[in-house]
Amino acid sequence: MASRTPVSIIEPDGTTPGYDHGLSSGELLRIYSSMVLTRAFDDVCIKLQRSGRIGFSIPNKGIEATQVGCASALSPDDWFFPSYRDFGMPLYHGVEPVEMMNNMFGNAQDSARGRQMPVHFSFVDPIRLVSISSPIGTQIPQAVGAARAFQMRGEDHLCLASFGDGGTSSSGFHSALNFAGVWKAPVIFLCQNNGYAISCPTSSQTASESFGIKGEAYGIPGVIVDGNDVFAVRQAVEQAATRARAGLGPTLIECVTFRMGGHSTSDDPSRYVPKELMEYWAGRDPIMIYESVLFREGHLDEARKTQIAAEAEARVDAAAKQAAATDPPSLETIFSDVYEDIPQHIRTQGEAAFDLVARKGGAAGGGGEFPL
Amino acid sequence: MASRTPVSIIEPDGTTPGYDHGLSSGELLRIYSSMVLTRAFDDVCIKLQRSGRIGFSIPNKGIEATQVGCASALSPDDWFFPSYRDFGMPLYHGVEPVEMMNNMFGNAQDSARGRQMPVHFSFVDPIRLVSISSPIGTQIPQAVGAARAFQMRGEDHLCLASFGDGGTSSSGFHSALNFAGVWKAPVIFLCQNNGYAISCPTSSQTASESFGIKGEAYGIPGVIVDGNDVFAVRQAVEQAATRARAGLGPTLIECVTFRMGGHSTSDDPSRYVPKELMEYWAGRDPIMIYESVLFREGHLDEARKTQIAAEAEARVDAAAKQAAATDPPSLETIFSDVYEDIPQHIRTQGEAAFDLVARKGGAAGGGGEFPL
Amino acid sequence: MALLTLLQAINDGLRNALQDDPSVLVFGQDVGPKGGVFLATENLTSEFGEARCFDTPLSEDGIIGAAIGMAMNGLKPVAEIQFQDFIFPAFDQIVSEAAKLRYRSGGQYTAPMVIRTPYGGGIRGGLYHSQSGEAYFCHTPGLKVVVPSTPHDAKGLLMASIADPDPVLFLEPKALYRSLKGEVPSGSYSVDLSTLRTAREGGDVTVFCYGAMVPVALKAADQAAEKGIEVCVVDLRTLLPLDEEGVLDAAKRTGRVVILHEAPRFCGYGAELSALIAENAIEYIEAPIKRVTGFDTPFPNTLEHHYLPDERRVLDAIETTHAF
Amino acid sequence: MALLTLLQAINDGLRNALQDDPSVLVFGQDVGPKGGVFLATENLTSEFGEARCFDTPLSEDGIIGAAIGMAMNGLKPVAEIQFQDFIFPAFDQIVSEAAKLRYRSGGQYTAPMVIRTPYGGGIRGGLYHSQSGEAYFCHTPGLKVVVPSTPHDAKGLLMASIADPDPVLFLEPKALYRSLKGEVPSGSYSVDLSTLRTAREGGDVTVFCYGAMVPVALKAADQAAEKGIEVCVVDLRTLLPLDEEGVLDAAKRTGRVVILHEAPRFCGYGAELSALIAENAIEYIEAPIKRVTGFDTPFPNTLEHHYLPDERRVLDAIETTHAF
Ligand SMILES: Cc1ncc(C[n+]2csc(CCOP(=O)(O)OP(=O)(O)O)c2C)c(N)n1
Ligand SMILES: Cc1ncc(C[n+]2csc(CCOP(=O)(O)OP(=O)(O)O)c2C)c(N)n1
Ligand SMILES: [Mg+2]
Ligand SMILES: [Mg+2]
Repeated sequence: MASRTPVSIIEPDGTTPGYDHGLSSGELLRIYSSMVLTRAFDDVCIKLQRSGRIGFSIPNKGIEATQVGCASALSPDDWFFPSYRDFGMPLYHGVEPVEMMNNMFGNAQDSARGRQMPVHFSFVDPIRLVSISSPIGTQIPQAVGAARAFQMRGEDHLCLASFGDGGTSSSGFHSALNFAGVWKAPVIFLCQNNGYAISCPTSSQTASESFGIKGEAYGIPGVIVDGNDVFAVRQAVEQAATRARAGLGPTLIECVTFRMGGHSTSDDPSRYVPKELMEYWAGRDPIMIYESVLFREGHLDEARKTQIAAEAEARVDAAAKQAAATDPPSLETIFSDVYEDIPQHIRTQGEAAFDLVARKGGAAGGGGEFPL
Repeated sequence: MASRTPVSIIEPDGTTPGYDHGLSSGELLRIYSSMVLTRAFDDVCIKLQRSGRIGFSIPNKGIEATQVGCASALSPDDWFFPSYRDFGMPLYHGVEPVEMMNNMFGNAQDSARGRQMPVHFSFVDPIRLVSISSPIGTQIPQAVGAARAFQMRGEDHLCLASFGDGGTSSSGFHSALNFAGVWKAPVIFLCQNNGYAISCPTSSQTASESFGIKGEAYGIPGVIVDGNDVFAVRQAVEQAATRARAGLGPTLIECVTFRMGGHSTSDDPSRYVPKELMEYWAGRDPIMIYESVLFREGHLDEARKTQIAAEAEARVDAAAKQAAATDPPSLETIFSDVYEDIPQHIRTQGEAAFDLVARKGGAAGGGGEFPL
Repeated sequence: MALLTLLQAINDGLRNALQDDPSVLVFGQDVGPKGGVFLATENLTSEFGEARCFDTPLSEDGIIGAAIGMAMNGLKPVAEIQFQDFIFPAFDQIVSEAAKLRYRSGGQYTAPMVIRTPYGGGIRGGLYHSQSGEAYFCHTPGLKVVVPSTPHDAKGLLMASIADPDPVLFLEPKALYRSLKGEVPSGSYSVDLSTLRTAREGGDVTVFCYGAMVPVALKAADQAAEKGIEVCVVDLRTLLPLDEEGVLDAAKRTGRVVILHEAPRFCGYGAELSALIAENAIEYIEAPIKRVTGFDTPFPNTLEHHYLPDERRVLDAIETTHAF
Repeated sequence: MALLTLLQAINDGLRNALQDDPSVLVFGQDVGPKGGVFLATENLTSEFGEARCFDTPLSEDGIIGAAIGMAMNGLKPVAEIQFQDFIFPAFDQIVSEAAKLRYRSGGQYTAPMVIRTPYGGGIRGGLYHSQSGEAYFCHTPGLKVVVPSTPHDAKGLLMASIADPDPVLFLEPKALYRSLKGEVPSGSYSVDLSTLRTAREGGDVTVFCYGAMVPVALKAADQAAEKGIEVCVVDLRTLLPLDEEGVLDAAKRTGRVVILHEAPRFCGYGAELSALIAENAIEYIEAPIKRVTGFDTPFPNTLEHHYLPDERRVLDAIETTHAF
């Protein structure tokens, strides 16, 4: 059964009693830089939205340890079925900020060709980060199916399905965990319990004593960890990955963390999040917690810290500039990729649209504010 | 947490150590007669199907204790959201066999006006037995909603949602238990684990150690009982009902039992049920188990037993005769009850149909065999 | 009468319903303290308490499943689905259960309930916050489907839907939530279901539309009028059961028909309108029955203004139809 | 060539696909040892092993969700949904996911998969074992929808669907499973998607139909011929993407059209056919475009033979259309 209190590793003084991270300085700093880069990316996106340059973003602050800790325990050959809030996963694995910015701007270079809203990334290289879908829960059983493919071919890879506390209420969560249990599929279910589903606190989501315990219903081990402790997350994911690769089946990991901002740029959390809760979690900043280790072990000092922050900011700024300067997608992109080949009826509709533009000019650029 | 071995009460010698049923002879025999009547109803339906008089039935044998034990612990003011296999519930509460037979024949007297397949009952009197739906799992959240209505009005009633082992895999199971947990709704979830979902054994359904344990995922107590022991079922349902009426919320009860026949009259279980399993459960006949108590306590003797069986058979036979002699529903029934008032477009379609019959005669009576 | 946005009119309609009838309940994701992501349920929790207006878990299946049970047992649920795009996990509950309960129980059980949900484009919501799924539901006997296009109708149709004995899917054109204001009576009133509204008279071409496409049609009609073409704009308001007689009359009067909706063309709602006319009034029709619709592709994000029918496209269709 | 039932042809098609391509998997409820409730997958588990043909938990959402993931990652899932009526819990996965994955990922991820499911009436299955839900799916860009009506086409279309790079909903007319036999080549072959078949030539009236309604149309056509009316019967075979040119040609050739399906009329698939013709070939049309369909009610049980279109109704429509 899942332990009832979240496992944490990093003590306030930066020690990690009983835990040997076994990581080189370079590896430790890669994790750190990814967390910092994630925060910078988040920051810049929120500013871009505030200044009207992009339509929407999803605050990520406070959850960097969960995302990067998890990503760092997986291999680039594993498949990620992420949530829209998982900026840290692609960034850790070397996706360039500009590729993500292209999506934030929905421009012609966006891998999704400007068809999806911002924060709906899709990558195949350097990692398989499966095109993010908006409907909550749908991608969890897909991760199980993809994992079954690895299993059938006798491959050593696994799938990560990442979702929020709210996501556990979805049908997809239920069918995914149930199928994975029966199939002993190599999949890790990462539940990011960040306290809220938009404005709904966990108490309105479920009466279960934790999210980790939900594994019991499917014969799947459940683990609960401190999601602001990058080592705790990393360790849990590593152990789950070892289990999965050994053919022992899936694991459910609950990361207890907190969304240090609105649900999205359209949301005002002060309407519903008690101030004290915000303050409590502000004192548990995952980057600060991790810094205490790095400082203590001598991998980081103030100068290097400032440098890493500045580099991150510069990379993200440059990415934003480049993405902003890139053209929007061409009209043709509306009509392609519906099927492998464009069927006649869609071709006809496209030609009529081009013809109308030629005869009467293009459509007026739309406004419209996103509410959530 | 749910106990891992099913609770049973009745010993092989008919004693019930530590359990005081507190029931009068009349009450005990009402339970018994209902079980016998249920089996007779099942028997006759299967024969009617074999002889081509009705299209379909659902074998019920072996599950009488679960259904009648449960029904006997509830009041006629509670609402039943049953499964298609729950013949024992309406029969215990005084629904006349002929009313059920009208449904088996789909005749003009059928409360569902011949619109549904056999075994899809609907009653409002003497109990609320909510019109059975074929899709598995859909009615479970409905029971929670109806229970919430009782809760809002401060009424003392509860809802029973009854479903099979297969039903636990459905989306409805997940959302229902989750909502009920959060709402502390007065609802009892009765999972009839009869070993199979059509041909799929429980091992292909879930990897969880039991069905009762699934309550953990929703903060709902789970109870596992011997479903062939009418007192064990009755006790569990009584306790759950007391909890629910006291505002303490829902309970999940797993009744471990066995389907002593095919999934339906269209199914051949010898294709997939191991013989030994069938034999094991044949030795655990719920009616026999209960008889051991009644004989021991002197409520039943051979003569009375024969008489009860004969009466049950006679009632069911008479019901079948009456139902068979009743006309099919009129053509009008196709077009009514879609909405409270018949909208113009449906009225027009109906008139055209009547007109065509007048001009060219009726449609040829259909054949068609039901496969499952 | 107050001048309200469509969103305010809906909020007002919900408030009136909650006041009038203690069995009315409002619930869904974020509809409680937050007041809904669009603020349609703003202040209802504080005014009526958590028992009457509350949040649910993130499960559309659960929301609608529970609503059906409530409706059976004497409550009047008004459930919100945050975006119509997210209604599909509840598709089974709506199509197999709510819509069929009365029929399959011979009227013993019924599910009088309302499902409110914002639909359509105009907020740069991409594939999953922009869809117009009405056709998926209008093929379902037992369901009613309503789409308002003005603040007045939004409140009146909503209150009529809440009073209706059958399940109603109430589709709210999110593009119009705040973009137009109109006079809205205070207090309770209803606008009859299944009666269309002639939004503009005109003898040359008839445009059938609903929801967010009504203002688009009206603008195109104004532009057409400048070119001497008089356009009749019909706002259907209730898509199922449809005011078929009204549709046929309006089609016959001009003999030239343009059908307008945001959803993809193929098997869209417009197909039914066209087929209805081709089956019952083809003798009156003097030009091809044109459809101006979203493309048969998913809904794009950056280029949504090209995807959504606009005056340009509607006017072009009106002119072609008129010149035929 | 063997004389097979439609059901045997499907079983044979699955067997060929499993033999040809090791990435093909067959799964669903009861498809393993039992061989499916209709026996479409009979013996496949014993022939190919449990890894290739197996049972799943009772969750359509899980079946289709997992199939999508398999398809993304190199397998070729052929999932069975036991009855089309039970597909709705998977509606979200089909409509929001399988159909949109290629588009939303710019082609980086795709879901080439087949969902097989029996549809339609004729087995006294009542509300929930008789429905024809094709219109719910045909409004979904990104999906293909196929319906065979002969054993030959059933195998060929199924094999083409399995080879197709896009997700295909393969609707099997359960009424025809065992009711007719036909020549079926052994070994692998495919019948092109999106090409209709002219099942019978005739110059007076064109009947469009598919699946289980094809034999009904052919019988009605025979009866019409006795009265001197020559009917062209078009079996659409693929409903999405539709062979629109073929439809328009067939409509133009006679100028008189009857559309036939089991599903309810309102917003049914027939509406699209009618609208397509009314938009692109109205000049050729000489009579109202008639639809013969199921009624706009749920599917009844005892009276299903009155609900389902039969020769009587089709012939009546042919005569009316011809006489107009
Ligand atoms: C099926 C579905 N219903 C509703 C929504 C609207 N919605 C978007 S995000 C969200 C909350 C998700 O909460 P959680 O799973 O906890 O993830 P978090 O945003 O906290 O990371 C909701 C309700 C949706 N996207 N999909
Ligand atoms: C959503 C759905 N999927 C599939 C079916 C077909 N089906 C009918 S009964 C059944 C098995 C149900 O098993 P279980 O829940 O264990 O109940 P039991 O029949 O054993 O009482 C299945 C798969 C259905 N009715 N509904
Ligand atoms: Mg959350
Ligand atoms: Mg069972």
